[in-house]
This record gives sequence, C-alpha cells and structure tokens, in this order.
Amino acid sequence: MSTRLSEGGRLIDRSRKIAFRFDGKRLTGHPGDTLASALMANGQRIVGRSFKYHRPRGVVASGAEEPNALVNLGEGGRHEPNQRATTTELFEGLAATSQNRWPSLDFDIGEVNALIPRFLPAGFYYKTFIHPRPFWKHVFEPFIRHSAGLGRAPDPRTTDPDRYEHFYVHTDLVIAGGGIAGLQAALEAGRAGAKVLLCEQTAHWGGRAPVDGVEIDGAPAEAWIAAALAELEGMENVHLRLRTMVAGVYDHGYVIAYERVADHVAAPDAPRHRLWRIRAAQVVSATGAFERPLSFPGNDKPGVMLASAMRDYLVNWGVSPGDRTVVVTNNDDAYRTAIAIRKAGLDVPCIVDARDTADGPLPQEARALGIPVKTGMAIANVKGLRGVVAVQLCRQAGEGAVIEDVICEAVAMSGGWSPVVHLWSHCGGKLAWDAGGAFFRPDHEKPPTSHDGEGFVVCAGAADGALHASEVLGNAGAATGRALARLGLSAPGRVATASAPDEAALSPVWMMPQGAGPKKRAKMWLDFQNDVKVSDVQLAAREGYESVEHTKRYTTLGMATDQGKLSNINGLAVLADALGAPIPQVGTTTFRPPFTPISMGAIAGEARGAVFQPIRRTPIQDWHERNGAAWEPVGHWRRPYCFPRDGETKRDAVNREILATRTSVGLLDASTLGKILVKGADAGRFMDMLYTNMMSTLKPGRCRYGLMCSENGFLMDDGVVARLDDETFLVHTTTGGADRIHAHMEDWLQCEWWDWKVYTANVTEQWAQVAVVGPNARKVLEKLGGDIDLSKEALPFMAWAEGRIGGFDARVFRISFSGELSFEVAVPASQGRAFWDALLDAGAEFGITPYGTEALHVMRAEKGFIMIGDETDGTVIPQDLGLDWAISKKKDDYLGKRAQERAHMTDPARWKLVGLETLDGSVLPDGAYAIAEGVNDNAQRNTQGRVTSTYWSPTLEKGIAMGLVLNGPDRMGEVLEFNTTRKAARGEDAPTVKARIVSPVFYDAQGEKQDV
Amino acid sequence: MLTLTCPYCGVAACETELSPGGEAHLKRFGPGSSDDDFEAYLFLRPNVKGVHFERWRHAMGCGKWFLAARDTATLEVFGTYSAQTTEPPPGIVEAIRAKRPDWSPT
Amino acid sequence: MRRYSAFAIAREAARHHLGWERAWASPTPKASYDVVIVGAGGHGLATAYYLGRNHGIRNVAVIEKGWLGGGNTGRNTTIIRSNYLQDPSAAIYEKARSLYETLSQDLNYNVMFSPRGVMMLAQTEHEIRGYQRTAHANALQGVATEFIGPSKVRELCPIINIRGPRYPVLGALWQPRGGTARHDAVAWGYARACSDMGMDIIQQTEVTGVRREGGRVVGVDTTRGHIGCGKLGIVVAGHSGVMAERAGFRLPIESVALQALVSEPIKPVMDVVVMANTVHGYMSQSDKGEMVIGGGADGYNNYTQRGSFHHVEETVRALVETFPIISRLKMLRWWGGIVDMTGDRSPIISKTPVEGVFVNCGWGTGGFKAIPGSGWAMAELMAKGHSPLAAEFSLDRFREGKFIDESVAAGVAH
Amino acid sequence: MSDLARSALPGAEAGGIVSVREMGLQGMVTLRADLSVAAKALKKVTGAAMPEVRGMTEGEGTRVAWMSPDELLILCDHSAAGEMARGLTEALKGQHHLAVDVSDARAMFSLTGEAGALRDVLAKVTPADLAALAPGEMRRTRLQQVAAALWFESGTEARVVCFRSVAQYVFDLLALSAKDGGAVGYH
Ligand SMILES: Cc1cc2nc3c(=O)[nH]c(=O)nc-3n(C[C@H](O)[C@H](O)[C@H](O)COP(=O)(O)OP(=O)(O)OC[C@H]3O[C@@H](n4cnc5c(N)ncnc54)[C@H](O)[C@@H]3O)c2cc1C
Ligand SMILES: NC(=O)c1ccc[n+]([C@@H]2O[C@H](COP(=O)([O-])OP(=O)(O)OC[C@H]3O[C@@H](n4cnc5c(N)ncnc54)[C@H](O)[C@@H]3O)[C@@H](O)[C@H]2O)c1
Ligand SMILES: Cc1cc2nc3c(=O)[nH]c(=O)nc-3n(C[C@H](O)[C@H](O)[C@H](O)COP(=O)(O)O)c2cc1C
Ligand SMILES: [Zn+2]
Repeated sequence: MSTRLSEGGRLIDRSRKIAFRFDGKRLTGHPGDTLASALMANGQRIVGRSFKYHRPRGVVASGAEEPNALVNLGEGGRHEPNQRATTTELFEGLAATSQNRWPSLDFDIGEVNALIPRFLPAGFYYKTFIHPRPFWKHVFEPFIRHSAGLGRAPDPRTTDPDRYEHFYVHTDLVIAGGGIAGLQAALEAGRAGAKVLLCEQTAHWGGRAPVDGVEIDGAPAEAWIAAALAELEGMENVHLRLRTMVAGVYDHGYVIAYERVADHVAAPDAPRHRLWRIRAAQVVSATGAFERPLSFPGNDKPGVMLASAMRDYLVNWGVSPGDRTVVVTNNDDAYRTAIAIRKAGLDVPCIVDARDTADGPLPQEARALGIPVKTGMAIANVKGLRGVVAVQLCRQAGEGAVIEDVICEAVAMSGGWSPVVHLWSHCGGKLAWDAGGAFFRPDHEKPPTSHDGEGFVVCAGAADGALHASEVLGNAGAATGRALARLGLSAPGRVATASAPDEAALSPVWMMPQGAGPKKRAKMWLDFQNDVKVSDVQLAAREGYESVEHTKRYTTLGMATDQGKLSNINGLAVLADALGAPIPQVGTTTFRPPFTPISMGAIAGEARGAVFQPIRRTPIQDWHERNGAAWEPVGHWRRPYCFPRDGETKRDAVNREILATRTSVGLLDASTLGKILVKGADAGRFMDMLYTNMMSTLKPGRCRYGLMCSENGFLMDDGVVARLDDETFLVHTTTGGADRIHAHMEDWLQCEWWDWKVYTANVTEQWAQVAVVGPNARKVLEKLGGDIDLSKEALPFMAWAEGRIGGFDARVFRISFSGELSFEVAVPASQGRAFWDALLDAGAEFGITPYGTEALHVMRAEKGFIMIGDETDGTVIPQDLGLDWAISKKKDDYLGKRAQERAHMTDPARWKLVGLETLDGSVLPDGAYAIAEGVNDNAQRNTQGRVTSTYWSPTLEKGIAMGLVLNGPDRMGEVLEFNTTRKAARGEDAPTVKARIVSPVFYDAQGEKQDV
Repeated sequence: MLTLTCPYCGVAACETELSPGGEAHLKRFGPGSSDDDFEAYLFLRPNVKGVHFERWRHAMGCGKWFLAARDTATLEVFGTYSAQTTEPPPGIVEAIRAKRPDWSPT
Repeated sequence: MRRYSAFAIAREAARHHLGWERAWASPTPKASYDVVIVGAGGHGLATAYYLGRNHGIRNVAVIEKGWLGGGNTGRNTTIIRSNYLQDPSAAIYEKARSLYETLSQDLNYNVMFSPRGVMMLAQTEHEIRGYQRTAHANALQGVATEFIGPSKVRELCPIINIRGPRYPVLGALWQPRGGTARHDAVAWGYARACSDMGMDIIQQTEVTGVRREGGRVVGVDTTRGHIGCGKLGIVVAGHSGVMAERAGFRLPIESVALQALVSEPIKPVMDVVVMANTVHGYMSQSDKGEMVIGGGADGYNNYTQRGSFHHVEETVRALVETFPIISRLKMLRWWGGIVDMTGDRSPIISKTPVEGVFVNCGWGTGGFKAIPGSGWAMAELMAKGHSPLAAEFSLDRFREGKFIDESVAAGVAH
Repeated sequence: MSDLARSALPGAEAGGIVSVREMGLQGMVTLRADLSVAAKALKKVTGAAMPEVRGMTEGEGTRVAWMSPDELLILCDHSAAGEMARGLTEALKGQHHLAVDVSDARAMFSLTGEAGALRDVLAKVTPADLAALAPGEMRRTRLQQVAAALWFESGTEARVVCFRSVAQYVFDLLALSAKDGGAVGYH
C-alpha cells in the first residue's frame, strides 16, 4: 500500500491540510498535492478502470501522460469527466469519483470482460455481430454503447457556471516548458532582447532536474532555477506563465496555449480557463521527455509505475509507493529511483536490469546501498489481482521460465525515454530515429516552416533528445541561438553547465522477456487505457493492417485520452518487429493538437449568453423588446415577427396587424434594409452592370425596383434604387443583403473595373427607416407636419423627397411592398426612436399598428411580389419569376447576362411563377410539390412544380400561394395536385391537396391602392 | 492560420481579419463569348498544389481586395500585391523564382 | 477467403489468434489491367467492388499513394443521410444509404452501420420552410423523412438546449434511418472484398501521369513504373485537380481543408446525429463515447490536411450554445482533410475529355455517406457508358448551367 | 435635432479592471477620394492635414483618420457633421469623391484604466498587435465577432469605434473582459 512518508515532499506544505472526497470517502492532503499524490498518500491504490476490459488500474505516471488515473471531478454544473488526477491540483472541498465501473471501483461487474479478453482481440467487432442484420442496431450496438465511454456525462439539467476567455498575444518567442532547458532558453532570449513568453503547464518551475538531483554550476539545480527565475522576473521583455500548456502549433507561427486560471480553486471569481492565441515568430519546444513503460506480462496492474513517476511521488510529495519496490529497467536512469527509495528508508528487493551489464556510477551506487542488481533478467509475470503482491523473474533472453518470485507491493519500470516532439510535429516538422537512445527526435534539417518558408520551431533540452543533464543546457543554448538567429538577434552571456552522474547506454527492450509466447504477449499492455496489448499489434500486422496508421485504427493504439504519450513508441517498435521492418521505416502516427485535451469552454471563450453572437439592433429595438415582439432572426439582426398582445397567438397577431394596415395604418421598422450609396461619373454605367434593369436612365427624384444577379446568372438580391442626383444612386438591398451586396460592388470595382470613377459607401446603419403603410398613412405623416409636400401630385408613387417631417430630418420614399399607400421614411438613426414614438402618437387616433415581418410577407404575397429567399433559392433566374420586364433588352452586358444564355437557362421547360389557390380555400403546405404522372429513371415520382410561399390571407380570408410550375403562366385555371407529408413518413399513402393555377396577384391587381 | 500583409495598410493581418476570394487574375468573359471560355472563366480551376495566385479582402480592415502568391502545399507566402493588375508583377515572380527555381507561370 | 463470424473468433481464440489470414493481399503490380482506379478511398474501392460484383470486371487494380482509406474516408465525421432536396442527389444518396443497410452482410465485414437517426435543426422560420420543402421532396423521392416539432426533438435528444436564448429550436427534419457507420471499416471491408475477387490493391504507389494515345487512355505512370489499362477511373477527392492536370484537363474543383474534432469519451448521452446549420455545427457520439464534431471549411486552397483554428472555434462555440453540457468536456484531437469543392457543391461522376478516363470527385464535405451508391453508379458508368444515378452529375452541367444546388436545403452538406 | 437624437447606448458604463463608457453622440464623416489630391480641400474644411497610412491628424475640433487608400474618417461635433460633409462636397467639386455623414451609423467607446490592464482587456478581444499600435495610430480590426477600429488616446485611454447596431454586443464584450477577477497581468 502506498502511504505518506513522515518527511520529504518538496512541493507540499505539511503545515496545512486540505479535505477532499473520493468516491464519497473523506480524505485529506496538503497544499501542493495533486489529486494523484493525495490519493496515493491515502493508500488508494485502484483509481480507475480500463476502457475495454474494465481492469483495475492504479496511478502509473505523474504528469500529462497518465492513462489510468482519470476521475469525474466536481459536482452539479461543475462536473467534469475524465479529469487526470496527476495534473489536478488539490483544493479544499475537491470531490472526485472514479469512472467506468459499476457498482463500485473495487467490485466492477464489467470486469467480467477481463475474463474473456481472448474473445475480444483487436478489431473483434469487425468480424462479428454481422448476423442477423437487425441485431446490430438493437442488440449488439446497445451492448457496445453501454460499455462505451469513460467519464460520466454532465447532467443536461445543469449549466457550467464558469466563464472563459481568449487572449491574443504577439511575441518573438514562445517557449513551451519551464524545465531547466526552457529556463535556459528564456534567459538567453531575454538577454538578447527578444520578446519572450515562457509557458509551463504545471504549477511549478524546474521540471525534472530537482527531482533527479541534477547540479548546475556546481550547486543543486534548485538554486540555479531560483536564480534564473529571479533574473527572468526582472526582464521587461519576458513573461512567465505557470499552469499554461502550449496546446498546439499551427501555420504561420500561430500557437494556442491553455491557461488553467482557476482550476485549482473551488468556486472561482475569475475566468476558469484562458485560451491564449499567440502569434510567435519562433517557438522553442522545451517540453522534456516521457519515460516509456516496459512490456512485460501484467505491466498494467495497480502498483506498477513509471520509475520516474515513483521518484516524483517520493521527492515532490513525500509519498511511498509501498514498502518493497522492484525496479525493472533497461537503462541507468531508473537506478535513481531505486536509490531514492532506499534513501527514503524503504526496501528495494532487487533491480531487474534487462542488460547484461550495469556498472556505471548509478548502478554502483545502488549496489553500494545494498540493493541486489540482477542483470540479464526480466519480469515473467506480476502476481496479484487488485494490485502487485509479487513479481516472477526470468531471463530476458528466454521465453519466460520463472526463476524466482520476489515479494513486493510496487514495481518501478523504465524502458528509456522519448523526447516530447509533439509541438515540433504539429505543423509538419519531421523526425529522425536515434538508434543510440532508441527514440525519435527532431530532424533539424526538416523543421516546420512558416510564411517565409523558413523553420520556426526548435526543440531544446530533453525534447531535442539531449536527455542527460550534462547535455541539456548546452543543447538548449544552441537551440535558442538558432531561433534567435532567425530573429536577427544573438545571445550574449554564458550558458550554465549541468552535471549528473554518467549513464551507460540503454539497450532497447520492446518485449520482456524477448521470447515470450502468445499467452504472455496477450498480457503485455501497450495502450493502458484502451487495453491494447502486444498481441493486438501483432495481430494487426498479421492481418495486413501494416501501415502504422492502419494498426492504430485497427487496434486503437494511441487513441485514448493520453494519445499514446505513454507507449506509442513501444507500439511502433512491436509493429516494426512484427513486420520485420526497421522502426524509422514504420514511422509514427500523426501528432495532432491539442498536446493534452483542452476544454470546449475555453475554445468557445467568452462567446456564450449575451455575447454568444452579436445581435444587431435597430434604433427602435428597445421598443420592440418592451412590446413583446416575437423574433425572427435574419442574419445577425433580430426582427420582430409580430407583436402578440395578451392572449393572442402569433397567428392572431399577424392577422390583426395585416387588417389594421390594410384598413387604416400600420408601421414597420425597416431599418435593417441595406442602403448603399453609389457615386461618381461612372455610377450609371456601374449600376447598369449590377442590375438587370437599365438604371442609368433613372431620373433624380425617382425610384426604380431592380434585380441583381450573380455572374452565374442566378437572382441574388432585389430592391428599390433611388437616384439622388446625376452622380449618385442610393441602392436598397434586402436585410440579409447589405454587407454581401456592398462587398460584391467593391469586388467588381476594385478587381475588374478599377478605372471606373465610382465610390460606394454602406450607409445602412446611418438611417432608421420606418414604413408608414395604409390608407391613413398620409394623414399620420401630415399630422406631424414638416416641409415636405406629401400629396400625390408633389410626391407621386415611386418618387422620393428630402426635408423635414415634424422636427425630423427625413427622406421619404413613395414605395410600397404591401400594395397600400405607403411612405418609407428614413431619418438619421439617432432620431429613429423618437421618430417612431412620434408616429405612434400621431397615429393613435387611427389605431396605428406596428407590424412584423410575417405581416410584411403576407401582404407582399397578396400583391404577388416575390421575396428573395422564398421565390428564389439560388437556382432561380429572373426569367423564371415573370420578371422579364425588369431585364433590359437594350444592354449589351450586365452581371449574369452571359450565364443566362446557357442552354439550361433558356430551356422553355423551366418552371415559372404563378399564383396558386386551393379548391377548398385551405393553406397549401409549405414547400409542397405538384405531382406529375409516372416516375423518373431513378424511380422517383415525377413533379411539375412546387410551392414557394404560402399563407393564410386575412384580407381575402383564404389560403393563397405562389409557386413555380412547368409552363405555369400558360396553364391558368388548371388544377394541380400537391403532395403532403402527413403520412408519408410512415410509408402510408399521403393525401394530396388540389390547387388551381391563378395569377400571382391576389389583391388590387390594378395597383389602385398604392397609387393614391 | 495565415498571416498576410495588406499591401494597402501595411498591416500584417490575421486570417480572421481577411476573407478569401478564390483564384486571382481571371479574365472575365461576358456576352458573346464561347461556351468554353465562359465555363472556364466561371468554374475550371488549375487548383494547383504549389504556387497559387489568389484574392483576399482585408474585410475587417481597410476593406480592399489584394492579391497574394502562396504555396498551397506549404502555405509559404511569396508576397502580396495590388488587385489592380492582370498578372503577377515582376517583383512577385522574382520572389517565387528565388524560392522555387523550377516554377514557371502557367 | 475465410468468413468472419463469432464462431471464427471462438475458433481462433483457442489458438491465440495466430491463424487469421490477411484481410487484403499486398500484390506486385501486373503490367496492365482492364481497369485502373486511382485512389483507394471509399469511392475508389467501392467502384472496384461493384465493377466486379455487378459487372464481372475483375481484372482491376486500385492504386493508392498512401495507405488505403487514409484520405477523407479515414478522417470524416461519418454522417449518413439521404434527406437531400434535389432529385439526383436524393437518388444517389438514398441508393447509398440503402446499400449501407446490408453492407456488413454483403462484405462479411461489420461496418457498424447504425441507423440511429439524423436530425437537422430548424432554428429560423426560413429553415422551417426549407426543411418542409425537403420533407415534401423526400416523400416523392422515396426517402423517409419527417418534419418534427421541438418536443419530439427534445425527446430524441435530451441534451439539446431547445430554448436556446438566441436560436430556439423550432423543429427539425428527421430522418430516422440516417445515422453513422465506422468509416475505416467501410474502406477495409471493401478492400477485403475486392482483394478476395482477385483485384490488386496497390498501396504506397502514386500515379504520376496518364498516358494517352490518340486521345484515349492507355495506362498510367506510377512511382512503381508504368501500368497499362483499358479504362481509368480517377477517384482521388482532394487531389482531383492534381490528377486532372496529369490527365490533361481541368475540373471545376478547388481543394480546401475541412476540419473535425473529437472530445474525450464519455458515457452515452446522445443517440442521434444532430446538425445545426444556423449556428454551423454538428455532433454525434461514437460507439466508443467520443463526441464527434465537424468544423467548417477554409475558404482558400490548401493541401496540408491542417486547417485554421477559427473554424474550430466557431463550431465549438455553436455547439456549446446548442449542447451546453459539452462546455466542460475536453477536445481530445483535432485534424483536417482536403476536400474537393465543385462549383455547385454537388459531386461529379462523369466521362472526361479523354476517352476511357472517368472521374468521380467533388464530394466535398459530404461524400462518406455516398460511398456505396457512388461506387455503384461509377462502376455502371465505366462498365456500360451510362448510369441513371450518375447521369445528372456529369461535367456538362457546368457548361449548360444545369446545377444541382443543395445549399438551399442545408448550409453544410455533411 | 439634437434634442431628439440619441446615441446607441446613452450613458452606458461598466467598471472593473478598466472602465468602459459609451461616449454619446459623435459626429463622423466618411470621405472617399484620391487622397493624393484632396489634402487642400481637407485642410480647408477640417483644418487637419492629410494623415499618413493608418495615421490620425488633428484639426480645429476635428480629427481625421486614415481608413483605406481612398477613404478618410473625419471625427467632429455631432451637430457639425452634416455641414462638414456638405463642405467637403463643395470643396471637392469637380473632383471624383464621396462625402457622407455617417455619425449615426457608429458608436464610440472610451476605455480607461491603468496602462497594462487596458491592454490586457483589449487583448482579450482583438487579434491586432497592440504593441505595434503607436499612440495616434488607428487600427481597423475585429473585436471578436465584429469589425471595429481602435486607437490609444493616451497611455491610459483607448477608444473603440464600431457599427451602431452592434454597440450593445461590443459594450457587453468589453464589460465582460474588464470584469474584476479577469486581470491577466501580461501587459
Ligand atoms: C473533416 C471531414 C468531415 C467529413 N464529414 C463527413 C460526414 O459526416 N459525412 C459524409 O458523408 N462525408 C463527410 N466528409 C466527406 C467525405 O469524407 C468524403 O467525401 C469521402 O470520404 C471521399 O471519399 P473518396 O474515396 O472520394 O476520397 P478519399 O478517401 O480522400 O480517397 C482518395 C484517395 O486517393 C488517393 N490519391 C490521391 N492522389 C493519388 C495519386 N496521384 N495516386 C494514387 N492515389 C492517390 C489519396 O491518397 C486517397 O487515399 C467529411 C470530410 C472531412 C475531411
Ligand atoms: N537521464 C535520463 O535518462 C533523463 C531522461 C529524460 C530527462 N532527464 C532529465 O530531465 C531534464 C530535462 O530538462 P528539460 O528542461 O529538457 O525537460 P523537463 O522534463 O525537465 O521539463 C520540461 C517541462 O516542460 C513542461 N511541458 C511539457 N510540455 C509542455 C507544454 N506543451 N506546455 C507547457 N509546458 C510543457 C513540463 O511540465 C516540464 O516542466 C534534465 O534534468 C534531464 O537530466 C534525464
Ligand atoms: C469518427 C471518428 C472518431 C475518432 N475517434 C478518435 C478517438 O477516439 N481517439 C483518437 O485519438 N482519435 C480519434 N479520431 C481521429 C483520428 O485519430 C485521426 O486524427 C483522424 O482519423 C485523422 O487522421 P490523422 O490525424 O492521422 O491525419 C477519430 C476520427 C473519426 C473520424
Ligand atoms: Zn488593408
């Protein structure tokens, strides 16, 4: 059993206690503990269950590479699954529960899987569950899904109470990793005057060196680290950041870092996470190295840990892994663990070294402490069900015949180290195989390249393969020098020298013992979380999943939450061996961001609630809000759909608004309509290219409705153009069209007709625009007074005028989208709200009624006016809509004209716009199709038209619709059958609705009402 | 995440301040042009894996369109330049040649 | 080929799984084939499979520059649906979907087609109208879909924030037999079946040129030498432009990066696929427990299989709003693929200006779901010179203006 | 009509690590012209010299900011903007140009606080390189999801201009970023 020692623990504050809970048990730890160290200190050996076989698992690592110790953290809205205990700082009141087990961690029914893993090899699901067919959906898949996942999902009835934010930074250098390599790099770059951001993912500086007893410039590493920090803190150009993980490196020096601002606090009054979005000219990856496990049978049992992690728990947190620990290794570094354990007063029954000799300074020191060193040996088996109780030793060279049993509670394993090359690789940096160290390290010749085609990442220290302390600082110095040189800077000052006892070469060991048979190989874990074993990788190779990417996907090796940090290299080596190919030829899988998982909350940043998306507001929006508007989003605008009054349904409200407008006067906030000024000597010529109509002939003072097509011929926008003066047009666009059309204009002006004298300005938001509509519209405006003559004679239909209405600066357009007498009045936005209020006042005696977009839509449909987005859908040309009158025959060219000459566009069989009226007065269903005889080549029912808009008309008291119909205009009076979907989904014959083809103008066909 | 320098503002703009606009230096074909020419103008693209000339708009900035020469396989940028030109200017061609000696304009 | 079954697993378990044979062979290329397919993605492999199965053409090689299934087929978010608006689209996607229903049995390889249902949320009035139109079209196309209300949406997917303050859910287009499948298995299953028919799948071999004589294809140059062929199918997705250039023509295609991401795995909370086009995001939960999330496409040409961060930011932002529970989940991995976008965002299955050369591409952001149908149609076109399913997807449509535009129905086409 | 006129968010204020305030009505004129020949007219009407690329110049009660190679933004009294636009049109007669009052199309905010905190708050919402932004230089950029322009009035005050319709969004965004507890301590 693991426990807290009476002394030691450089990171904990023993003077204070912290209470926390695990699976409901009340436990205590100290400030400085991680959840993992605190659990171990409390003797909690099993901390989780594996994914596939539900095997009991203990802590194996001490950092980001941990695959086992994942917990559900927090409660209610703060519940977070899959939190890594090794990187979770303990805080008062922390509550965690174990995952992937039922009913309890110690007794898990799912563990039955572990008894039959033989029947569940890699990819077993591809080979079975095939018959009978419906069983997959109804039996097999639910079974698999039931055992899926790790952590518990958050409760949908709760919401995350925390806030998140982004932070943009531009800097010369980002340094990832605050070990001695990262600190050295920061010192050098700082002294050279570069702008530096140094990020360390944990809560403390210095990395491994203090744990490993490294000396720098003759003193313990900690002294140098403290001095380095002091110097760095004094530099204006250097920023230091703890709890900040560099998550990804992207093209052109874009770097994402993930700051856990408040994860170590119970209920923070601060953003929980801050996502740093950094532009760095250069990146220094001083991310260290990961220790590799060894693949021996039973290497996944609770109590088997990485040697370096065990050392971390002893030195950093004063935690003993157990009274007796066997160390198994293929290198000298792991002897440090044996020595540390022994020095802590605990027993190391033996060191099992797969190499034939071990006589460097560290092995000698271990022997001197009385620890037996067994060379050429291996572990044949780990005994114990819920954790280690003994190991059985054998010869590494053999097949696993047991030579002796060694009683122990813990095993420290080390298979060597692999540089953390993730950040180097994210953006395309290539790797080289280092045969001596048996690892991949950055190939300096092939760095990831930036916008200038030059490398922009360097690796420093252990991350570059400089594993031994004596090489680390020199390597970091040189790497930083390369990065600085690319910045045109050079590094003054001295690089410190670190020292540690020499280490002999490791001997690569990918399987232990090397001759293990299939039974043993099926118990050697590679990917701990996903339960991928040596036998699985070998199976993949045997079945032809030879590419490392196939093996990964077939076995799920490296796809767990640690992303293969623990043992991908072991897996590759096993694959290479199975294929008889050299390791570098097999290569690695792709390194993808993030380095360790980051919260979705942080990615979304502040964008939730009120600032999820901008809501564009008109100057009159407040009034709409206060008067109970139902909303219709249009782009980022949010327009009133209607204004339901007490007890009214939306439909009631729409009908009321329409009738009030048609009989007296209504009011529409039309401020969202696009308004673009087009001015210059060539403005007329430009307008003629933009619109299908002839616009250059429009007279100042007059308005004209126009159509705009894309160069591909399709209708893209419509609206009224007013000519302000000889040189100036005011273009009205649809609400959604303003920015798009303005950009479209600028595109043509800047990129095609750049010699034309035309300027545009988008003045949409300068104006509040209100449509005053209905037979009493003129009376209301006249009541306000002012200096504009609003009479029919002075201001006829399709004219505009400028002046004052009441006290307001106004432009009045005599245009109508409803068929009624209508004035669209634009006033400066700042006066918009006051103007609206004044209209309501003046109109009170006429029962003036604000209306929303739905009333607008119904009224325009009653008049047979098309609506962009309803009658058009990106496939419709003006000719389809009977708008030929708006297509100038006199112009040689306009945008879309050439496209409209293509075969399909001139096809007489194109569907054309008509009105539709059901025989029974009902409303046609939205989007219904007119059925035709027979089926097409693909057995789909033939059709001959479709509904484009359909409404209940309160004016006419019946359903009205528009649609596109084959030869429609020539078939007036014919009755079509439209489909419904009511029963179709159930496969039954759906009823159809009969409707007659009529003129699309249902109301006031002569246009008498608008022209008064 | 590209950075492109707007030739008008001189600002090294983040991709999120820009909007992309497809291939540059297209020649417009209008009424009277052949079906072949018109189809090629609207749709057919070399879509090269390598040096690409393209349009960008400094949308969250000066609002101007500009052109860029960029390698689509490495994202290296050889330069940005005015949109008011029908072919890559000599300076850009030189910059590309310096890095891609085998490259020739198509 | 030995058949896969639970029984076979039990038998193999007894001998430690040492007896399994290769799923597909690793042959040396022959001097020539009747048909060469370039690209061992889902579409290329399915084309080969149906050439053999439906048309008896088995002297076929599929040449792949990397590892089979390693293109977009191996990196997509696996959504399968056929609730398309336009007739030609609905026809081919529904053909594909119905083939998916029995694909595991046909291939004797469990591709885990899971018809758990796909729901496309309507969050504006405009979207409601659009989806109602699609539902009407689908009813006549033989595609079973239904427009459902918000309470049904909540019942089917309790983790959706129906009353989202910004875009409340107003309804959804629901295709109960849409769903997902295991993407890698689709490629592997077809590859195994092709190999079993005696076809050669030649991996790690790039086609570098197309040889023509008198305007007709006679073979291809590869990194492993010349290989002759009677007919050539180019099925290379993101690399279609590059291959077309090698064959001497241009395509209405641009290649851009599309991104996706997965969360860490959690216990099942979501049994359906949800697409929210107003806010631009979609999500499903895999059988392993990860939330599988699709991001947006970059707007510029790109061949790097990496995209820009802000597309992922936008997607995640949209999904946190739609599914608030994901706020405290963590993104595990994030990647990109290079998709081939056509001028009307619909695919191309067509003859080309070079006789004997056929092209199948342009599936853009949404071709995984089409794999069986596309292979079926492409094989028919290559074997017989005509396929009703492919007819409308020919290259001529760009010249004639006969576009198949689906953007009306869905902002994104996954 | 100043008594009827309202800015986008009259009186809106928020405090925290910096203070955010909507500045009320602000006159603005957009001028598009060939800037190489418009200097005289500009000087005459605004009293300000032609600004350099991205620069700002001062006139009598006016400010002129460079917006693009053929566009300037003139800041002036709200009540003077209409006249200013007409004056420019007059002064540039015969020359291709467009001058228009856009005062009401925009909203303006002032952010004040300690120099570091001020930059920290802005760095939460804009990808622009703030260190490269000299006082008196205007940067057009984005504030998270919307376009905006910003500049430093002094070491401890920044100004932000955005479109009127998104004023509430920008205010909320800035207020949230300035909230207590959100100090970054970077700048
Ligand atoms: C992130 C993402 C999410 C997606 N989500 C969905 C979804 O949810 N639903 C859906 O239906 N679709 C989705 N798609 C689209 C779908 O993945 C693709 O449409 C589909 O996989 C294309 O298959 P393919 O066989 O045509 O291409 P690929 O699978 O890309 O295969 C093409 C193959 O050609 C090879 N090749 C290229 N050039 C050569 C050459 N010169 N010589 C030899 N071989 C060559 C490539 O290496 C590659 O293996 C998504 C795509 C992406 C990128
Ligand atoms: N003797 C051996 O076999 C051996 C092997 C490996 C390491 N070492 C020792 O390790 C030390 C190497 O020093 P070093 O500085 O290169 O490495 P280090 O491991 O000491 O420091 C790396 C630091 O980077 C941090 N980090 C990693 N990824 C990060 C990311 N994405 N973002 C932010 N922070 C991140 C880590 O938390 C750690 O603090 C030396 O003391 C060396 O002797 C020895
Ligand atoms: C549906 C789906 C589910 C995935 N699930 C995981 C997963 O659980 N773990 C993981 O590491 N990657 C997962 N991936 C991502 C792959 O590891 C890989 O990133 C992706 O296929 C792209 O390939 P590449 O990153 O090798 O280029 C998944 C991908 C897809 C398409
Ligand atoms: Zn610019």
